[in-house]
Amino acid sequence: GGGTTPTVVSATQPPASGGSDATLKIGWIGKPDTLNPAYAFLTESYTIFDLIYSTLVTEAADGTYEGMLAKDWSVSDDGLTWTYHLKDGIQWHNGGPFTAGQMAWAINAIMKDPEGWAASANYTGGFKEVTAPDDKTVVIVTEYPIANMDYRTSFLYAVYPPDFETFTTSADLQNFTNFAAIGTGPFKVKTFDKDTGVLLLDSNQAYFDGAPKIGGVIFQTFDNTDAMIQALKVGDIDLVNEVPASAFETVKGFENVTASAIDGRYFNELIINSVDPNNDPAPTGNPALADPAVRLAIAHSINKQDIVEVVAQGLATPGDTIVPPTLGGGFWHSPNVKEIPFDTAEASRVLEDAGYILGSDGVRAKGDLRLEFRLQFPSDSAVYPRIADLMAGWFAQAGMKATPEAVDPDALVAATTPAGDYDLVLWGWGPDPDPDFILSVMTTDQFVDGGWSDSGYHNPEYDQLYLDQQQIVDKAERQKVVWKMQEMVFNDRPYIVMYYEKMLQAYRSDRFAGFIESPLGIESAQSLLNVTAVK
Amino acid sequence: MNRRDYLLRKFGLSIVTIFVVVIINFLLFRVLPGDPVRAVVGRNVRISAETQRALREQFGLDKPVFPDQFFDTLGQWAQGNLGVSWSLRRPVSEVLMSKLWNTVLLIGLGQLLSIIFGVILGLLAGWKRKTAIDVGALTFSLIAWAIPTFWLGIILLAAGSTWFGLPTGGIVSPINVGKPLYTIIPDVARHLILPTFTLTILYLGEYMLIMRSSILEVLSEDYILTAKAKGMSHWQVLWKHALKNAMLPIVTLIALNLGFTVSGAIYIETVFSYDGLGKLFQTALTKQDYPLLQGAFLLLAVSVIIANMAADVLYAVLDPRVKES
Amino acid sequence: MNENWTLFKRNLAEFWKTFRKNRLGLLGAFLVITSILVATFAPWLSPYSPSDIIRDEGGHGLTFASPAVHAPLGTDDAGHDVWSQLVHGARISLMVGFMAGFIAMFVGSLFGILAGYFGGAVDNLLMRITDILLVIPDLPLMLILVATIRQLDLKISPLTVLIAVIGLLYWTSTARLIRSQVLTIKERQFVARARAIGAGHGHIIRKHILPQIMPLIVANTVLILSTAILVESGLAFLGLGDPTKPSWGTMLNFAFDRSAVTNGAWWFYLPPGLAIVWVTLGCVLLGNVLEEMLNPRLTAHHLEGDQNMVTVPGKGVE
Amino acid sequence: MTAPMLEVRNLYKYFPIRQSLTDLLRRKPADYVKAVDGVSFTLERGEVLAVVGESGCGKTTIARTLIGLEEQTDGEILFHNETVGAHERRARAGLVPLESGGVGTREQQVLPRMSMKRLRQQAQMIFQDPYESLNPRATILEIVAEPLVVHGLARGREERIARVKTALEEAGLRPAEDYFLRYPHELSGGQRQRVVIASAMVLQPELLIADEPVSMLDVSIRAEILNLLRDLRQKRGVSIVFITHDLSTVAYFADRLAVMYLGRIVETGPAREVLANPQHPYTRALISVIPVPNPRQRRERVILQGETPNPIDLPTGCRFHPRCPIATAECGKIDPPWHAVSPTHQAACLRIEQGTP
Amino acid sequence: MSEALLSVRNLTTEFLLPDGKVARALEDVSFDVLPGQTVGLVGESGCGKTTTLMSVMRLLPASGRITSGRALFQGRDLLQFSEPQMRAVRWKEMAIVFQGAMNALNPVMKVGDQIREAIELHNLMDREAAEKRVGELLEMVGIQRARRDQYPHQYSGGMRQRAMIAMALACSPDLLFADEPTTALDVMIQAQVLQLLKEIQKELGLAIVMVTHDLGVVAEVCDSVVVMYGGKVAEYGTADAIYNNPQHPYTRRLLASFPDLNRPGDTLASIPGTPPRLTDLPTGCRFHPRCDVKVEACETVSPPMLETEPGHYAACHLCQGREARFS
Ligand SMILES: Nc1ncnc2c1ncn2[C@@H]1O[C@H](COP(=O)(O)OP(=O)(O)OP(=O)(O)O)[C@@H](O)[C@H]1O
Ligand SMILES: Nc1ncnc2c1ncn2[C@@H]1O[C@H](COP(=O)(O)OP(=O)(O)OP(=O)(O)O)[C@@H](O)[C@H]1O
Ligand SMILES: [Mg+2]
Ligand SMILES: [Mg+2]
Repeated sequence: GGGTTPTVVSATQPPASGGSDATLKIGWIGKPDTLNPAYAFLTESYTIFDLIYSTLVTEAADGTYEGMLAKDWSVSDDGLTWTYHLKDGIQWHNGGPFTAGQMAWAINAIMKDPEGWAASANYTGGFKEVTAPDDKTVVIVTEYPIANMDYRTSFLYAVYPPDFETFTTSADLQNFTNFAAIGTGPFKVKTFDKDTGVLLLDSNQAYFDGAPKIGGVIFQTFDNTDAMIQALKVGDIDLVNEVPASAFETVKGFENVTASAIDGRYFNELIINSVDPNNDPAPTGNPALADPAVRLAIAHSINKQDIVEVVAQGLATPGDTIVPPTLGGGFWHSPNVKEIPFDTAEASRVLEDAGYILGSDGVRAKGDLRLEFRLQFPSDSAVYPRIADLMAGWFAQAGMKATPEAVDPDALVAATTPAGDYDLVLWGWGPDPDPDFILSVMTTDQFVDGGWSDSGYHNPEYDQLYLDQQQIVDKAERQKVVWKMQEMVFNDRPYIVMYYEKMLQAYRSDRFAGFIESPLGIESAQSLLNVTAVK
Repeated sequence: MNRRDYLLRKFGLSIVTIFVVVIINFLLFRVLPGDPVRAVVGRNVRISAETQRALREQFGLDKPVFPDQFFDTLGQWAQGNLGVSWSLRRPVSEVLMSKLWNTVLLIGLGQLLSIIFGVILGLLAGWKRKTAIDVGALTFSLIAWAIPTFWLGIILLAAGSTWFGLPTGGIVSPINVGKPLYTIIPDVARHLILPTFTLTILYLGEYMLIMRSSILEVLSEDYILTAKAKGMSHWQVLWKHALKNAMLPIVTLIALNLGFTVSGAIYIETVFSYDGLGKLFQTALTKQDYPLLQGAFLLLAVSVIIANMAADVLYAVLDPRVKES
Repeated sequence: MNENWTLFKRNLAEFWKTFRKNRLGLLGAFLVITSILVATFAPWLSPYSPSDIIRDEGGHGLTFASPAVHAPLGTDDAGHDVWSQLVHGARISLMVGFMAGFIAMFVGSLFGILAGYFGGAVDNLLMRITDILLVIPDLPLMLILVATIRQLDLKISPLTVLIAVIGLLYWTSTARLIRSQVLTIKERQFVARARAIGAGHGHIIRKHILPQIMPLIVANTVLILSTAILVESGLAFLGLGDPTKPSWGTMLNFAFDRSAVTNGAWWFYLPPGLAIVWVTLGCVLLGNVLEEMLNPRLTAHHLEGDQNMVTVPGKGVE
Repeated sequence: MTAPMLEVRNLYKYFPIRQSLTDLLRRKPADYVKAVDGVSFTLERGEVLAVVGESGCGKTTIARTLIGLEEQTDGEILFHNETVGAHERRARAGLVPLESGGVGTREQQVLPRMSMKRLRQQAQMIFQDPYESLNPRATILEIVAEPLVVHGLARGREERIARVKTALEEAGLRPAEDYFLRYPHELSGGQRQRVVIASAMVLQPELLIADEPVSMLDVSIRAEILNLLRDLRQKRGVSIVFITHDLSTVAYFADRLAVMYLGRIVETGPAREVLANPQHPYTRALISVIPVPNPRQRRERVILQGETPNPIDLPTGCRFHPRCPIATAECGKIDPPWHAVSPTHQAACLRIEQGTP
Repeated sequence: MSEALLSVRNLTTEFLLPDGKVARALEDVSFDVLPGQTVGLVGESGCGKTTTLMSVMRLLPASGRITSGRALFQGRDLLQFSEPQMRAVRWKEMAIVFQGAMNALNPVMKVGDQIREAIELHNLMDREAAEKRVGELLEMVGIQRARRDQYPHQYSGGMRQRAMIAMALACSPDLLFADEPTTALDVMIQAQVLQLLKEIQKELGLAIVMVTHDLGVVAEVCDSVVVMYGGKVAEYGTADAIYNNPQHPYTRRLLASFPDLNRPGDTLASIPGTPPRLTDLPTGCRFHPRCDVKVEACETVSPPMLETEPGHYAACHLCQGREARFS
């Protein structure tokens, strides 16, 4: 442990005031089920939180962290005490002054009732004490050094204490929808219609970092992407935060519409059954999959580029490790892995060398081990069947037989964890900005009922590294460990990451300008604070 | 068997049917080995195993299916409490009610139009058998029957939005949400055009076909000849003697159709993103939101059963012959 | 036996004689037969395998290529040849439709015959079951059933689940129809005569009931087939098909999900629908004609023909 | 004295009426249609017994019960002194209260029993409607051979065809081969009724039960069929129970006559005698309304007003009294016993006993 | 015969069969109906009795065509009428009781309303008077007034038949067609209905054309008789002449095949063979294939209608008489 003390100074300058009344209309699929950060699970809710609430620290467009409520912050040398100094002039949406005590109260509330604050409780794990020595200072004391403190504090929202003080039971708190949320963010809730999902946000003219230059934002829920895109085309809405890949080309062709494709965090992987044969219940995957040669051959038999081009319509990048390059602006992604080239001849050779002989039916076998696999995927996606089709074709060239099979997602969860009743599965992840979560997915601990591990990857060394990286406050040190872990997964291949999806968004360039294209999305607070109406 | 007996029996059957639906409704969702909580959660990084356990408890899934869950659920249903939707986090009954009227509006309008035009066309086609009207109407209804609902919807959607600039989905333009009534009504009407048209076309053919064969049958009856022999003109015969007799089978069909219309609504509402029960059902299914799904199914089934019951009553009132043999 | 063969030939010839005259029936038969042929010879009719990806010279997948770019029907969102998918989809759609239809027909006929012939308690039980099934909204029930069975993970293929569910839910109308028919046949004198001779139930059902309702069953089966195909396409459209074995409904599901409408890719969403209409219309036409042949409504009704009735010379124009 | 070929003793056939739910809940006793209510008669070998009466009086029911299509509620049917009937299910009938006071139970039979199957080889039925009693999808060969097949009687195809041929030719369809492969709809009504008769005769039965065999036929064809039946009886000595509502044919055909009213026989005797000297007022009315095909012989007719009472609530006393032109108060109270007009001719009417019919 | 109420002359009616053939159901049918008289139409099933009535009423099914002839009703030719003219005549001047009248009542309409409808249709009287008349009519046919509000299914078969008769009399027509009014009925009910018709005729003085194949019924009620065979009139004369002095072999055989209680014991004479198929009519006399006294001419020459004695006509080569000439 130990090392330098990083201090980040807020880089944002207070912008010149003087916005317009123009309201930005955003169309999306889905809608927030709650505006209560204690118990919100849908990403839509978090998109709104980003706009209405503030946190001590926030992720910047480049993946680094910058102060939001905090003007600056520092950590003690033992890595256990974090001190945040707040900015001046912060007000609640209702005009009341915001104090450090309220921030401390909000964090303490989570620590006291982790069940009620189920959605945030993860972020306060290891917190010992949170205090406000004065109106402008928040101090967080932790039990052990916490490596990803910035990430964590970027999810600890400054909620308005009077709204949250009254709950006596966790269930009451959970059922509170808070649709008239009060925060300190750049936008404030005007109305929310539960049935139609239409959410009206007004600009917060008193926002401490300078008011937005637009009058407000409306979120409109669509049930169907066609309708949404049509609405964008005719100008009923100004922004679509998720354009389906299949329509992206068309949208790009629209007049007065700018479509952006930015590298995102979502990736799709091929899961190879790596469950410990001694596991209880015993896995039923094809035992040949445990053979590194077979895994290598599989890796050689996946044409990631082709998948990207055909299935993802070019709107993705071929992937390698489980930490996408967008995390931390590329900071966490290991540059050290060497891509396995698509080469079915090579795959054949690898298998041949390992003793798998081509049978008359075109399937290789070594003794009882036939290279014949189930290739399952969740049935609710239109992408996986196509990948599976392609893959089965390539596998066949290498003498392996994969039978695509669509399975209900629910059943697929049951089949993978902890039953281990599968061979190959196609699935995807949308990791958090910090690598911690996605690394946890590969730990042995997670291969339990309700856990996140589906590959059944079990590697004591990896597990140890995972625990280590959690406490390395020094970013550079932690980076080394995180890289190492990615490389282990890449080489052992419980997952073969196929591609990283791009975030596809579009907006009316004839109406608004100034969007910041970043993995945070053009509808993020940073971006919207920068947006101006086009006259 | 007199009329009262007939109705009593139908009523009894309705009760039994509702009971069967309730049982199916309950059982179907409990035979699943999978973890519904996991299904709701999906691959959501924010929900720890801890939280999942809490959820399971909250949904009552930690108790044995029988008798605890069964009687708990039954008791709640009996009180009109359909539980809380997992995905929407709102009471199921509230969600259902908010969508019910949309569907009633769509189906009601579609059925009304198709009944009116279907009956008129069927009457004309039957009366003027083998003429151009008849052949045209017949061809139309056969084709309408053969077209998959959702495909017709897709085509009308594509055509309507490209050529007529009609909205591609929803029930009201999002911009108009919360606006005064005079802005909303024309907007809603515009949104209704395509789905209603689809629904009308689909059922028009069926009503026409039934009305046609019904009127053909009636017009072949001896009492029609009697009426004609009395010196009545064709219109008089049709109006006074044929129509009522021919309408009798339609009444039953309308009620039965309600069930199928609800089915059709699932397709149509899906295609047109129309915010009604059908769409809700479909979403609940994909999200595996069991309380919502159960509630929706119960509502759909019970309303169809009640509609059927109503048709039976109506039939008994209309037809003096109702006397089960 | 020789006589039987003669009779069969004669009956067939008679059937053909009446059938031949019916143009709509011929059209129906043509539609159905062509689709069966297409399904049978799918591999020979399609230039590609449905999972082949069509690529340009640079090896890039041609997605949403219009028929002008890639004949004959363009490509879908993943660069598959739509025509090949359509032709292979015929196999799945027809297979599911036909199997489900036959199950429905079998169950329906069995229920109908048993209920109608034996009456009493058997009838009561079977018909109450039918009544109940009849009012439960079918599509929601099917959706729930299919979804649930799928989740049970019983290791049966999704198509089998689909077939079973459709087949086991769509027999009610057949059962009622057959039952009412059996009820009238049972009361006819030749059945009483057979009983008076001393024939047993088996003999009566086989020799007297079945031959009477067989044509009805056939006509009804053809109609049920069309329903089954429609229902299959609907379920597949709602995402309950087997994406690894795409039927026409699955194709439409893909088309709709992957914004074919937005992309203006009419060649992706029009043909599968037309194919469905092709088959179902064929079945409906055929079924209607068979039904008509069963109970011909030769006599016109009483309001017809007034104008032409009197052709006596010298009759003034009205 | 040898036993008569067929003897019917006190035959009852009640059809239960489906009760309404409300009645069922109130435990109202079940109602019955008393279709046959205590009928007895005998039939000798080679004899023709005509049963006449208005519609609904129970004629068909008797026929159906005789042939085992219905199970009697009470009473015995003896064929060559052996009882017949579906004994196995008799217990169920034990609950039916009979009009005559008793309940429909049967004591253990002491007489030997005859199986239904054997009876059906020896007794055959001819139905009213020749258009309806032939399976439209079976060929004539199949139809006529069916009894042989059902009873497994003909050995081999050759024999079967031979027997069918004989039967068809006997019924006047010559040459029989022409008809083998025809369907019923290719025959005229008269020919069809001949086929029916042929299929009834193919087993060479001793008893024919003919339920209005000619009423559906045109007058000109009617005569052919009646003549055919008469020939069969003379040549083969079959006995015939001839059911009709047309008294005028009776005179040609029947040896004896039984007149039925509301489930009972009210008068029986040699056909000629009864027609010439009817005793029961109902028989008289019936005879008087027979249209005579000669305008010079228009007669005084006794036209009974109203319609036959329904056989559920039978009138008390003599069941004919509400419509009887000569009824007295007594008739409403006393169920008339049999009165012997001659040794072979009986009638059930109080007024005959009083000497003023 | 100018005083005739209805004179049918050379009526020819054809049916277009579905297979394109033409069935000539009536050919050259002529007869008269005098006011207050009952005419019987007899013949085997399918000989064209119903078709005759329907042709006169112009109520043939769509495939029917009246191709020639006249139907003079009170001197006016019905066949020259327009459809609206015809409608005015129907029921008001001539009414019909259909074959199988059981089903001729609308099942969902009260019986009384159906009768009243006929009266109101022809604007004969106001509602109240019409209502009164309905009661009278029902009583006349022996149905209690109170039952006017019942539906047909609540009536017995005989009652329905009588209600039909009441309905036919509603507008006091001059001519009543009764198409086998008793065939479906029981002997006793049949007698009741026949008695009723006779009484009504006596009372109201209307003419009746009665179709039946029961020779007994005809003898019972008819003044004159038309015997039809295969769509043609075989013999036509007074009832007495037909029964006691039949000229046509067909009439004779028909009479002989009818059982007569007064002549028991004889074997019944039957007419072998079947009636001619209309699409496949024999040449010459239509009866010749079944005739036992036929001569050569019968097979080739269609016999003309001969007047064997005044008012008695027969179409047979074996008959003597002058050729009939209907005015
Ligand atoms: N299966 C049955 N169930 C109930 N009632 C019946 C049944 N069969 C006959 N009846 C009734 O029994 C009575 C006698 O009927 P049956 O058929 O024996 O009369 P019938 O003398 O043959 O009359 P018809 O001359 O009309 O043929 C009738 O009232 C009839 O309604
Ligand atoms: N709509 C029709 N189409 C074709 N042929 C018909 C039609 N109606 C009647 N016929 C034929 O015309 C002939 C005369 O029929 P009609 O009904 O007048 O006979 P009918 O003497 O009344 O016989 P029945 O005594 O059976 O009532 C029959 O041969 C019949 O087959
Ligand atoms: Mg009978
Ligand atoms: Mg007739």
